[in-house]
Amino acid sequence: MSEFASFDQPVMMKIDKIIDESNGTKSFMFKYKLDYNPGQFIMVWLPGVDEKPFAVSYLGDDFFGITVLERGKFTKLLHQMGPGDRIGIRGPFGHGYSFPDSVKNGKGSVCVIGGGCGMASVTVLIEKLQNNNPTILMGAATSRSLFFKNRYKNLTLFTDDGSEGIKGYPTDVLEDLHNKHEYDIIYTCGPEIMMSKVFEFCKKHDIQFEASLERYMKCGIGVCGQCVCDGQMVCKDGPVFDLQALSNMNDFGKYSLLKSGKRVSLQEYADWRSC
Amino acid sequence: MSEFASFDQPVMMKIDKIIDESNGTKSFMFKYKLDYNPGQFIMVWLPGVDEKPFAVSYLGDDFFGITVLERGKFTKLLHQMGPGDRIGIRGPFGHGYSFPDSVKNGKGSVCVIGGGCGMASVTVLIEKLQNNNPTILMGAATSRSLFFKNRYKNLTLFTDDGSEGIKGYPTDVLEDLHNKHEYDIIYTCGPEIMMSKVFEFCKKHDIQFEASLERYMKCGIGVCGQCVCDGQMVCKDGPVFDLQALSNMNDFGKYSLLKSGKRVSLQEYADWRSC
Amino acid sequence: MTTPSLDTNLCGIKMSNPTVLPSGFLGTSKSLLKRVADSGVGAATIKSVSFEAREGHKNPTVIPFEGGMLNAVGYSNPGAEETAREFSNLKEVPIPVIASIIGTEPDDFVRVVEKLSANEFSAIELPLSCPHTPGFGLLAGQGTPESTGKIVAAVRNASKLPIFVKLSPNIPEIGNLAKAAENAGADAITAVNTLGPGMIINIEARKPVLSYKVGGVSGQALRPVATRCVYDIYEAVKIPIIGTGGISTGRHAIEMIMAGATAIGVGTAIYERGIDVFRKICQEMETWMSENSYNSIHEMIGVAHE
Amino acid sequence: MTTPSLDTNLCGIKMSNPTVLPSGFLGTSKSLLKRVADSGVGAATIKSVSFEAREGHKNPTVIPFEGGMLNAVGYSNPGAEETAREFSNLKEVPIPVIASIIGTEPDDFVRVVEKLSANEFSAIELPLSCPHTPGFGLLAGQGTPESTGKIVAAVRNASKLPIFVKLSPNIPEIGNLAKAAENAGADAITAVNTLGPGMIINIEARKPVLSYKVGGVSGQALRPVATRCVYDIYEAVKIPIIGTGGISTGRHAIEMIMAGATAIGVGTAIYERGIDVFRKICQEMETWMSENSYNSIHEMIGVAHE
Ligand SMILES: Cc1cc2nc3c(=O)[nH]c(=O)nc-3n(C[C@H](O)[C@H](O)[C@H](O)COP(=O)(O)OP(=O)(O)OC[C@H]3O[C@@H](n4cnc5c(N)ncnc54)[C@H](O)[C@@H]3O)c2cc1C
Ligand SMILES: Cc1cc2nc3c(=O)[nH]c(=O)nc-3n(C[C@H](O)[C@H](O)[C@H](O)COP(=O)(O)OP(=O)(O)OC[C@H]3O[C@@H](n4cnc5c(N)ncnc54)[C@H](O)[C@@H]3O)c2cc1C
Ligand SMILES: Cc1cc2nc3c(=O)[nH]c(=O)nc-3n(C[C@H](O)[C@H](O)[C@H](O)COP(=O)(O)O)c2cc1C
Ligand SMILES: Cc1cc2nc3c(=O)[nH]c(=O)nc-3n(C[C@H](O)[C@H](O)[C@H](O)COP(=O)(O)O)c2cc1C
Ligand code: FES
Ligand code: FES
Repeated sequence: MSEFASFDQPVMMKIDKIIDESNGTKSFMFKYKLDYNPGQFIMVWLPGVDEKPFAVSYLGDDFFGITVLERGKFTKLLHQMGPGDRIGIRGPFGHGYSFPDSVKNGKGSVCVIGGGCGMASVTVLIEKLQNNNPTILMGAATSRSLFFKNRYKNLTLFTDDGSEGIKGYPTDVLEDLHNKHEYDIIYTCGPEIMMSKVFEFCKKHDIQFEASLERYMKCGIGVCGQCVCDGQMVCKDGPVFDLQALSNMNDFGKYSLLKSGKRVSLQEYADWRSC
Repeated sequence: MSEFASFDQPVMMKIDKIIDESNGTKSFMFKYKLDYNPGQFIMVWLPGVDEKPFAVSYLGDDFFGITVLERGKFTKLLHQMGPGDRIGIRGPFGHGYSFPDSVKNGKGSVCVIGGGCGMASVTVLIEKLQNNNPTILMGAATSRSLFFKNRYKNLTLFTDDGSEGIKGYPTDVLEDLHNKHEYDIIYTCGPEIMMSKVFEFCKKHDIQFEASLERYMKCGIGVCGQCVCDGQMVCKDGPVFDLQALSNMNDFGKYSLLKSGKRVSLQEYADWRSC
Repeated sequence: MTTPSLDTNLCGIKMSNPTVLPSGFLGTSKSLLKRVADSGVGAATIKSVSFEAREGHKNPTVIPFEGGMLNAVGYSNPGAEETAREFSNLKEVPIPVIASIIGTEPDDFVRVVEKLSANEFSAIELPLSCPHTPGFGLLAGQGTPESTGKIVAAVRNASKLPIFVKLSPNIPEIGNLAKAAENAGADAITAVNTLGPGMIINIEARKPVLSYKVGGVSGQALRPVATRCVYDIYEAVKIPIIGTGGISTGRHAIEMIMAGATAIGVGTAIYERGIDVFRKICQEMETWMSENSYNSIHEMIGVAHE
Repeated sequence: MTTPSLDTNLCGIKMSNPTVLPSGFLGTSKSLLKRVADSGVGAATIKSVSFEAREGHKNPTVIPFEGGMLNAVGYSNPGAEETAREFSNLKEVPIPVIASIIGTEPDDFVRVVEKLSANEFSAIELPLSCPHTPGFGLLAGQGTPESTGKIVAAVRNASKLPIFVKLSPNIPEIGNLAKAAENAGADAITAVNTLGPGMIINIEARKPVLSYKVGGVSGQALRPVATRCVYDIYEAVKIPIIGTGGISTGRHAIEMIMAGATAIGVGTAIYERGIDVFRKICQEMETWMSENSYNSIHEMIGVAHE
């Protein structure tokens, strides 16, 4: 069952097991080998329904998993599936996080910030950075939507409403943490408004920075132009971009394309995506 | 100019030089590497004219040549070409002569018999068998159509009309030669009537035997069925067959297909081919 | 787990597996049909035969490219009388053999059918769909419902054998055409013939490679279009379909069956995988079927429509 | 030896090389047009735009296969007004930009043309040939000489820009259709749009992979058919042709030019060779041209007809 490692067309994979991560969030585990670099994404196909991009949140030599928050019709159907059911997976696609010399072999001071279900995209990264003993910050709107909170011990939780962990945003404490740890690099995935705050912070303090962007995707392979962010195709050139690249992307933190291709504010985009 | 070694589609190759082999026979030399085993064939394309199979008669690390008797419209046009002109070549195709253990490393007694322009098909073979010091017999209708007569020193010539060498057929002397040399294997390419005589001789004396058959070809790649000889595709399974295979081929020495696919006697086939 | 069965029943013709040798591949002689039978094919079609002998187009007539193959053989064949002679005593071939018959007018088809009436063919195939031979198929206007209906009706009158009508992938409303064939008495649809035509130019020669300049496209380039044609035809008619076009693996064969095919043609893949391709495809189908709990071909036909 | 020139003049539009980004690839925003220009393309076409915004079909909409790609994006676009806004100030893009305009009735096309009239497009392309979007192209009956003539005439009245008409490879008599476009006032023919449609079924899912089930075939599977279409059109009309379909190397580009194309579209090859494919193709063309003693594109156009 593990003869594949990456695929152009969807491969129907049996769900091996399902983990309840939190109320409304489930992880789906597959016994397949996947040649995956943290930050890349896969396209998940429910035949007859739709196809959407997801990050890989669990990765081993012969298994992997994704973590999905129930939000709309697609994720609802996914949440109704059980072990033994099959879903289509193609990928992995895009470029993941990079590991500059400054963080290699456990040297270098690292901070990872996950926001909302963007946390799913940073877990495999965190595990790869284990020897760096990174600062891990995780934020969510409320206690209910926090997941992976027990996966790492050195983890600081934030909720907007204070229902768990510290009340507020992970970005609130960055200044203090950086004074203490003198970060060489900060990695982040989460709402773009959060990521752009971290971006500004890194720019100001001359810290290396990598962020994983989210755009509505169609082809996933760099031909259709749907996922464009200022001349960059998020599916192919990204989804991870560094400080340098993001500095040239005026749309970052501001605009995204609806399914029709209409370029709108991130707020309007988020409203459309959430339904 | 030598980046190719075998090709599905015709590659236009510049004629490097032309050798006059005899009155009516020319060799065309090309400065290209060709991954060729003796007995295989290539398809030669004259754009806008036709495409025909030929054996390779000269072979080096970065050159090869074919030898062509002027017979009809196609070979006439080919004979009119000069150095620098380009012709299309695809291949090589088919299976060539094999080298059983009995003839490896220069041990083993070998006889090679070429008849008519079948001689073009055995030259690369003869060179590969150099260490075996093979008996070489060459036959032609008349002195004019003999070529390669000076290419090998240990060579016995025959003409039907006695205009050069011994008057008669190479097969006339086989019995005597075999008594003296006790051949392990006889290779031959020439008119099928000649080859079937050698075949009978080898069968009777239990000598290994390989012959290169000629059939009218279309695809050259084993799909169209035009070159069939009793369930075998000469272009793909052959053109070289051994004694065992030929024993199961009732059409060998008897029938061949015209361009329409009509199965006729070899005589009727030869009459059609020669015009 | 029991081995799944590949047994196929194609309008009464019993086959040990669904693979069919399509017309134009190796079907020039009885000896080659035996060879193909030894290679595991379920049924075989002879090279298309016209009443008179034809030499076809000049070489090059067949040329591979990255997406499959281009051909303009031009229906070379020895004519009906010679064909009757070559394929006498068909019992020697241990599989069903299909006669592919071509002509310009309905009468031409009937004359060939009559010449072959003493041979033991299992079915008659009418390729009304060649895209590159003047006087035949699309170039003779045979790709319309009217013309197809007329030819099928004429042959229906002249023979009791099952009639397969072979359609072109170039026809936009292929379902309507299949329906016309069914209404006129066809027993099965072969879908599809080659696509296009296409052209390959050698840029050093500044000339098309095929002597006829253009040729029909077969092989993997054709496969998605062929699959869609079978899918459309399956929704339009009740008679079985021989799905043909670009099949070279067991997965491709099953895909075509799920689109609606009862049997599947395998031609160009002979070049890619050798004459043993039939046995290989059958083995791949068996393996997949047992891994996925299918017991018979029948359970898979048309399931992509559910 | 002097470097050969790739300069191309396409009905008055000056291009530094003959490569064109076809509609539907990356043409969603001005920023991407700049990126493609940086990658060496000669001219670029925007994603087809209708008067009203369209979301297109559901995912999956694009799927690669061994012979190229299948797509049924379904003409998603933000509508004419948004498009006029996105592509304002086109001077920022250092190459000619072509507006691809779609509609159902002739009037629909005209309304879009009017909305875009203030933008600095270099030409208008009318794709009357999509095989998989209800209400447009072939599914709206636009692939006939009559319908093509009407739409071109209406747009001719509404704009002074050069008009390119994009044809389908599915049309048997493609020369006649090109002729009808020329007679109605078209300035160039884009040949071709995607083929088929085709279908790919996932056999474990027992379902077509594309949500729309069928999609147009592009890439190498399409190339020989596209080349033949360009060859046929070249014999039928005097206006230049943008040859499109499966081109991914300099050799392919030259083949298409020898068939009769003045410029060449490169779409699916972006997937195979990356966005730099335009620069790569141009380099390969230059190398081949100097080795074979051609100095300009012009010397090669249509020479396969000699
Ligand atoms: C590469 C990639 C992979 C993805 N993979 C997955 C996946 O595997 N599974 C999945 O379900 N989704 C995935 N997504 C979707 C993506 O994570 C979500 O769309 C996005 O994070 C919003 O999620 P949400 O609605 O839960 O966030 P929200 O609930 O809107 O916000 C989450 C948290 O972000 C922080 N935040 C929000 N606003 C601000 C602000 N103004 N300033 C500072 N901090 C703020 C807060 O801590 C907040 O609690 C992926 C996205 C990307 C880019
Ligand atoms: C693999 C292959 C490659 C080929 N390559 C070439 C090629 O490179 N160039 C080319 O021009 N052609 C080629 N041919 C064509 C082929 O050699 C000729 O079609 C065939 O040999 C007849 O040639 P001919 O007309 O010159 O022979 P003929 O002149 O008919 O006969 C030649 C000689 O064969 C012997 N012979 C003839 N009849 C008998 C008999 N009854 N008994 C005993 N001996 C007899 C005699 O010595 C006679 O002189 C090839 C054929 C094959 C199979
Ligand atoms: C070399 C060649 C010859 C063919 N000759 C015929 C023919 O005589 N009659 C016919 O009906 N189809 C003919 N065809 C079409 C095939 O039967 C078949 O429909 C087509 O090749 C698609 O199948 P494939 O992709 O498996 O090859 C020919 C195809 C090729 C490549
Ligand atoms: C994903 C995708 C989207 C396309 N969208 C359009 C479109 O909106 N308008 C159009 O005229 N053609 C569209 N096409 C067709 C292309 O413009 C082009 O004609 C075709 O792909 C053949 O070229 P290629 O083989 O180089 O890709 C699309 C093709 C693809 C693959
Ligand atoms: S989703 Fe198509 S280019 Fe990124
Ligand atoms: S020439 Fe076609 S099979 Fe041999």
